[in-house]
Amino acid sequence: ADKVTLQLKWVTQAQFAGYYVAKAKGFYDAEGLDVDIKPGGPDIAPEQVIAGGGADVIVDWMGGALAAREKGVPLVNIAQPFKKAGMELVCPKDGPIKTEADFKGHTLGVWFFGNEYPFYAWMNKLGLKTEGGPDGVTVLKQSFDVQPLIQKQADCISVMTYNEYWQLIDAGYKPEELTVFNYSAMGNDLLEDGLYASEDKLKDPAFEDKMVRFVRASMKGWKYAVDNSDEAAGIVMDNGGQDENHQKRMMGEVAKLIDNADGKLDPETYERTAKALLDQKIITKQPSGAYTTAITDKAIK
Amino acid sequence: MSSVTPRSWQAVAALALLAGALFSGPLVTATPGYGIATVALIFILLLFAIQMDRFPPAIAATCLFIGAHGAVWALLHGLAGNEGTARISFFLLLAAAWVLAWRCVALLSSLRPAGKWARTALRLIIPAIFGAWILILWEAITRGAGIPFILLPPPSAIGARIANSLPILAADVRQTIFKAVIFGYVVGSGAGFLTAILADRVPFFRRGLLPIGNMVSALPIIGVAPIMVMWFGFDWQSKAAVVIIMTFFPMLVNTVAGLAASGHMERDLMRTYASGYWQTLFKLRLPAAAPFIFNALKINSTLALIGAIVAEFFGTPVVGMGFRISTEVGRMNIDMVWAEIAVAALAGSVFYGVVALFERAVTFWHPSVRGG
Amino acid sequence: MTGASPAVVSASKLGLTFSTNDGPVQALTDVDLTIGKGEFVSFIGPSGCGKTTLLRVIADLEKPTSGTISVNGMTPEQAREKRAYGYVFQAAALFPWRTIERNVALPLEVIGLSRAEQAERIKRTLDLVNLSGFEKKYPWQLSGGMQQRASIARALAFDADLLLMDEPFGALDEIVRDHLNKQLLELWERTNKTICFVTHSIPEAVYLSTRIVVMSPRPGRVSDVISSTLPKERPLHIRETPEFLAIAARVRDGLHAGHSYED
Amino acid sequence: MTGASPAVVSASKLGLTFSTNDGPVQALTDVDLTIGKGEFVSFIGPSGCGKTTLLRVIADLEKPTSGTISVNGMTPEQAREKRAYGYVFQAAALFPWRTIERNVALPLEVIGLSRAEQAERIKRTLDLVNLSGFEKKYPWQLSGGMQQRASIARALAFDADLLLMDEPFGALDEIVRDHLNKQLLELWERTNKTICFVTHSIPEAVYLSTRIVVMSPRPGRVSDVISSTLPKERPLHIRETPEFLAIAARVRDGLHAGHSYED
Amino acid sequence: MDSFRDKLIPVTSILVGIVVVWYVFAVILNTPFQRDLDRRANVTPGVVEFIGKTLAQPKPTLPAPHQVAVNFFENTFLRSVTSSRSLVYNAWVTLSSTLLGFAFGTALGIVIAVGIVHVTTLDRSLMPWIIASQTIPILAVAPMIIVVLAAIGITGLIPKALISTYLSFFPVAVGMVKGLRSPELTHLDLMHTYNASRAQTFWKLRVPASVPFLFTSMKVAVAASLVGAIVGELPTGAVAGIGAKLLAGAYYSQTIDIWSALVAGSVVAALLVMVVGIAGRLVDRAMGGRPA
Ligand SMILES: Nc1ncnc2c1ncn2[C@@H]1O[C@H](COP(=O)(O)OP(=O)(O)OP(=O)(O)O)[C@@H](O)[C@H]1O
Ligand SMILES: Nc1ncnc2c1ncn2[C@@H]1O[C@H](COP(=O)(O)OP(=O)(O)OP(=O)(O)O)[C@@H](O)[C@H]1O
Ligand SMILES: Cc1ncc(C[n+]2csc(CCO)c2C)c(N)n1
Ligand SMILES: [Mg+2]
Ligand SMILES: [Mg+2]
Repeated sequence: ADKVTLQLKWVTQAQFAGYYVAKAKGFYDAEGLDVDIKPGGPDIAPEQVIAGGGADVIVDWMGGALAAREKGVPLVNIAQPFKKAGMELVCPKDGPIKTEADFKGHTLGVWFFGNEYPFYAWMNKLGLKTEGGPDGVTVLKQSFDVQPLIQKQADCISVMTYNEYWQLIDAGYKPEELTVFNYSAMGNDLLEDGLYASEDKLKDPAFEDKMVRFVRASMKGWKYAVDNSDEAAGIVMDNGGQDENHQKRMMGEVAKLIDNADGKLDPETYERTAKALLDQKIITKQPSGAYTTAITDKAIK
Repeated sequence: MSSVTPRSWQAVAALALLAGALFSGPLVTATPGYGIATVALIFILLLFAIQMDRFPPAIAATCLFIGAHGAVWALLHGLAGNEGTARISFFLLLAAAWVLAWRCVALLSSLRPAGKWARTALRLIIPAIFGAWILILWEAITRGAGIPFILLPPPSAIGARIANSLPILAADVRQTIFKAVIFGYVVGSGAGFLTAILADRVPFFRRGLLPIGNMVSALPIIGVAPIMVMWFGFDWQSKAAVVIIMTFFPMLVNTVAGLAASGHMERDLMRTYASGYWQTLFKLRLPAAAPFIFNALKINSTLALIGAIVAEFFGTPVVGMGFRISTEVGRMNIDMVWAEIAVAALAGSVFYGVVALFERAVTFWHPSVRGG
Repeated sequence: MTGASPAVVSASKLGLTFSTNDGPVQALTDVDLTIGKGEFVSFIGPSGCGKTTLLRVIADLEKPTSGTISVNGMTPEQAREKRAYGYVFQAAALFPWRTIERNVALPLEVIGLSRAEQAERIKRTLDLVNLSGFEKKYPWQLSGGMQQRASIARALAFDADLLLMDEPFGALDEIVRDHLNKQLLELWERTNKTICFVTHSIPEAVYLSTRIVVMSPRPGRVSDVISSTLPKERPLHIRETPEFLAIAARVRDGLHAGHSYED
Repeated sequence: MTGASPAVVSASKLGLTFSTNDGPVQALTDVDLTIGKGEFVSFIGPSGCGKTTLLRVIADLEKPTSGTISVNGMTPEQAREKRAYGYVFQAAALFPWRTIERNVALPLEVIGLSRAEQAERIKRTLDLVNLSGFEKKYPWQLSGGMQQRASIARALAFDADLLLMDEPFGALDEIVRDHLNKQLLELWERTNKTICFVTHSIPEAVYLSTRIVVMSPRPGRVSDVISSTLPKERPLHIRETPEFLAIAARVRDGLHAGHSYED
Repeated sequence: MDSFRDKLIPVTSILVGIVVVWYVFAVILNTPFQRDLDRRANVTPGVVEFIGKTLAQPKPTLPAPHQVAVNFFENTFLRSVTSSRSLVYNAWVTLSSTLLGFAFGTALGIVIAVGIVHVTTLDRSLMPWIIASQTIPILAVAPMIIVVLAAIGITGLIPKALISTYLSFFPVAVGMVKGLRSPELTHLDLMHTYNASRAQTFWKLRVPASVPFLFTSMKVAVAASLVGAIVGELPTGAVAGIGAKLLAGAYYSQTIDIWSALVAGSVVAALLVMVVGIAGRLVDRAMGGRPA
């Protein structure tokens, strides 16, 4: 079988269930692939891993991928399993922030490490300065948990619909006690989990074919996971996921982002993402060739 | 007495590398012509190198210095526009130049100049050359082999980034070093020291506190940092708390060992004066412990920096060296990451150097300082 | 024996056994000794016979394993805490991080003298041992004999009523030694101190002492105690008088008896 | 002077100045000295006059700042590299982590003797200095004099042709000292070693030496060189002969001249 | 065993003290969140009930000692040691790379110290760069190291151990430079008179003289090595080990898990430091060390 190494962007969790399912259910085998799934972590940059030759394909957010492309690692989006973004900003209702107009002078928790672009794009749109002071907002680099809200260190914090949000619920907040600013709902979302491979390698037809098979099997995995979410969560647990209940819930939420599981990139969202990145000078020129629909076209007929 | 060593091995090695380079063809795939000048330059200097033992070391070292660095400059200069296409001969020439620079450093370290200034200059020049070559090799390899920028940028790019980002770097240094590191270092080292004294003074604590002090030793930053952020907020106080925990243990262990280091006869002498605990401590045991205590201060000077930076990976205001590093990694601005690392290394070295100077002044009597 | 004066040191059936990795070492056995106030007692005996150990027991630096000992009517520990004695160690034991003058100042700092008084005592005692001019040097910059003199100066500066001196003049030449002997005698007469003095030189012992304790080794014990019949006033040339030579001969005999080789 | 035999040590206009925190110290000036093969030369002089420094220069432990010196016709460094001499330091300098026998074995290990030969030499030299039975003890379990004897044993075990001894018998009593003096003389006669010997004892210097170098301080220099007229065969009682006493008197005069206080 | 009993009472009483303080802080720190909860739930419990609740939160700011103890006990003794949830298993994973890294680190530190003490060129040129190397924040470069090593085919235990090595060689190098230079000058002179080779002076004099410095440094190094092993677990996918437990705990705010992993780490650390300490004392004893 052909070997493929997949580097995830985060630790093993239902966020990546499709790949684990495809592997566990033998979808990869069926395509003649031997896939090695490498979990990520807070300080793994999949872009570096692929640049160093440690992976054939990575799960990445578009911001990071385009930035890396401009820095000489020619990443190409070959599929986009997540159609919608899962990131949102939540604020407790008993706090000072109820609407966008209340942000001024308050502290907001933001994830960095490449996840801060949607936030800055949004603030830009609102015309709010992010250097603190009474006329702007104070930005706190948030750890990847919900403590800043519980400790009242921030007035709002970033969460993923499929993960940290539920930790708040677990911590005793009721959904009706939280104000939610969902980036997708506001139209401020940037593309999240997509599959990226190296442009150079894609020129090789054999590799391209391998990717076609990989994407096909992966999307099949996603479809299965969406349809059998409890079983999928179980598979994630078998691969080192934590907290079964939580994974089940996560799978349910992730399913909402997957949509129809065709993995096709929506060019409109792509353009919006690229523009937002340009506006924030994360990248300096309009990217070209940063995505291809060839793979998904061949994979999903 | 050059009669003992026939010729320096470096010259022989350089010659061999050069021959290898000549046989393995052009330096880069793109422009085959480039490099002849470099080869010639190295070759001439090699002749010098071989004859070198005839010259006074100072002159030979100067020749080598100019030669090796001139050659490598030519090598790097020719690389512009040809990144990633260097061939084996390029690296052989690079190695040849390196070996000559090595010889240069060896010659320089054998010099024993009479003047105070010359000695000071040498003390600075030798590590500088050594360091310069780390950077040169890094530059030549990253650019020559075309290592992806986001894996490891060449030093020239990092230098440019430092020059362009001075205000940001300054703000980060202020946040991380002048607030978290210094406070944490002083309090952490102080606490380790006082705990050691307490344990020494009260046998009950000695038996009870030391095993528990050992447990503090490995509280991993990654485990502790989130907790500290929880307790002390996301600003510098929580980073200082992490630094305190990290620096506490080396000081505790070293002070305890140092307090046992004074001689028996000296302790007996203080007993004959019916000297109290504190007098014996200050007049005998602490001075005798000074080499150990300075050991801890030196180790802590680097630990404190690592601790503060790493702690900033967890929850910070949007300024600070650790914040910048983790953020810029996400933005693929690896040059900025290395710019911060370079600043950290510089700050750490200065910090360490200051501690080492104090050590020399305070423990001038210790054989390790007196005798070399 | 100057039985009338109160006993400064009084030992009875004193014994001390060190336990070492290869068995116990009897450093002292059955030592009975009383030293009165104002006496000058020399200890003499072959190397390893327990002289240093005995001095250390008096100074509470070593605990006896049998017998009893009192110093100034107290336990050695209490006496030490009252700063009853000054001690000159067999090796100089100077602190390398202190200059000579700061080394001499050490005990004075411990007992809390004023700066001025410290300075005065430092000057006086360094003069006495002929080290003026070396105040600012560090110990390793001094010759062996100079280091030893500095340590004597340190003990004299301490100025206790009981002086325990362990071969203080071992590393000094005859002339410095004569000089210091005279100085010590003068000091003793002037201040009525009690002095316990370990030496290897028979003439020195006879010249200085009111009593000479001869010790012998394995196990360490007192083999003879010789009271001097010399007058308190002792010019150097007393060392050629028959009386002097007679005492010296007796000491030498005692010493010989303690040695294993007779040749 | 035994001018005919080849010079083992030959110094001319030798000088050494230490620079210290408070100014330079002239430890040696203008020392001219030739020591022939098989000589036994004693150095005597007031404390701090440069005896140790001179020995250290010969041993290449200190570099002279002026003048020249050769040892066995070579530079001191070359001589040291040829292991031309054994050295007894003024302080015992035993390694605290080695037992006495391992301390004596140290130089033997360095020159790479077989275990058996090491054992033989250790036994012989420890016997010589009367330390049998203490082989397995650590230095701190020994008395001061015993430590010094161990260090003498260590130098003797090394068995070089030139022996540099810095007050080796300083901490020993008269009887051990006499014993070791005799042993040393015997060894010297038997092996035709050259010996440089620092001492503070005038009789010891006269008894042992073929020549006595009297030194005086500030600046350290040679003030007198006295050749002994005593025969090579020297029983202990030679020390009462008029010839002996005459030499001793001359040494004493030289010594007095070097001292500042005449009383 | 006597010394063991000597220690037992002080250690336990200090531990009891810590536990008491810990409870007090647990109540204090958990109070604000509990009050929020109660307010939102519209209940007003009595003092005792309230304190009880602060000590029984599922994700407390500061878990109460008994919560940690229960978690620790369950994860240590009630799980099969091969389960990835067993603390014993995770501690073993961390311990193995700690020990490997510590061995490398100690060896490297000694080699560097020996080089610095013996080769002037190294003394002059290397030290500043070693210092500089230590100021590089390990968490920032660890991922790159792991990537590079993975690219050349090195994975598994070694990359983690190398990070431990990186952190642990430095204390040893610094301490050993000091220690190897600490012999008395007369002792060096003595070896000089024998024209002892550098190797002989090294083995017979410098090494024994450096022993107190070595063991002190090794205590610090073994602790640093453990920290390195834990750090190294993160960028290697955090699949197993104490670091992985910490990380997983942190992501889900499972503070009790974090604390019991911390306790496990501390226990391992204390044991390692103690083992080094005992080894040091045995060596000292074997070298005729004089009891204090
Ligand atoms: N390392 C040093 N630095 C500075 N001065 C020194 C050093 N070593 C010795 N001296 C000085 O050199 C002089 C000669 O010292 P040396 O040790 O040779 O005397 P010595 O004749 O051996 O005396 P002693 O009989 O007391 O041992 C002394 O004044 C001493 O202070
Ligand atoms: N700490 C110790 N442990 C074990 N044995 C010891 C210790 N100190 C001394 N001894 C032994 O006790 C005996 C007496 O030693 P002490 O130092 O009292 O002799 P000394 O009479 O002072 O000899 P010297 O004239 O050589 O200084 C010696 O045999 C010595 O080996
Ligand atoms: C390196 C990295 N950090 C954070 C996120 C954002 N994110 C996505 S899921 C999640 C929390 C766990 O579900 C977070 C924080 C990311 N994608 N990559
Ligand atoms: Mg003694
Ligand atoms: Mg001397």
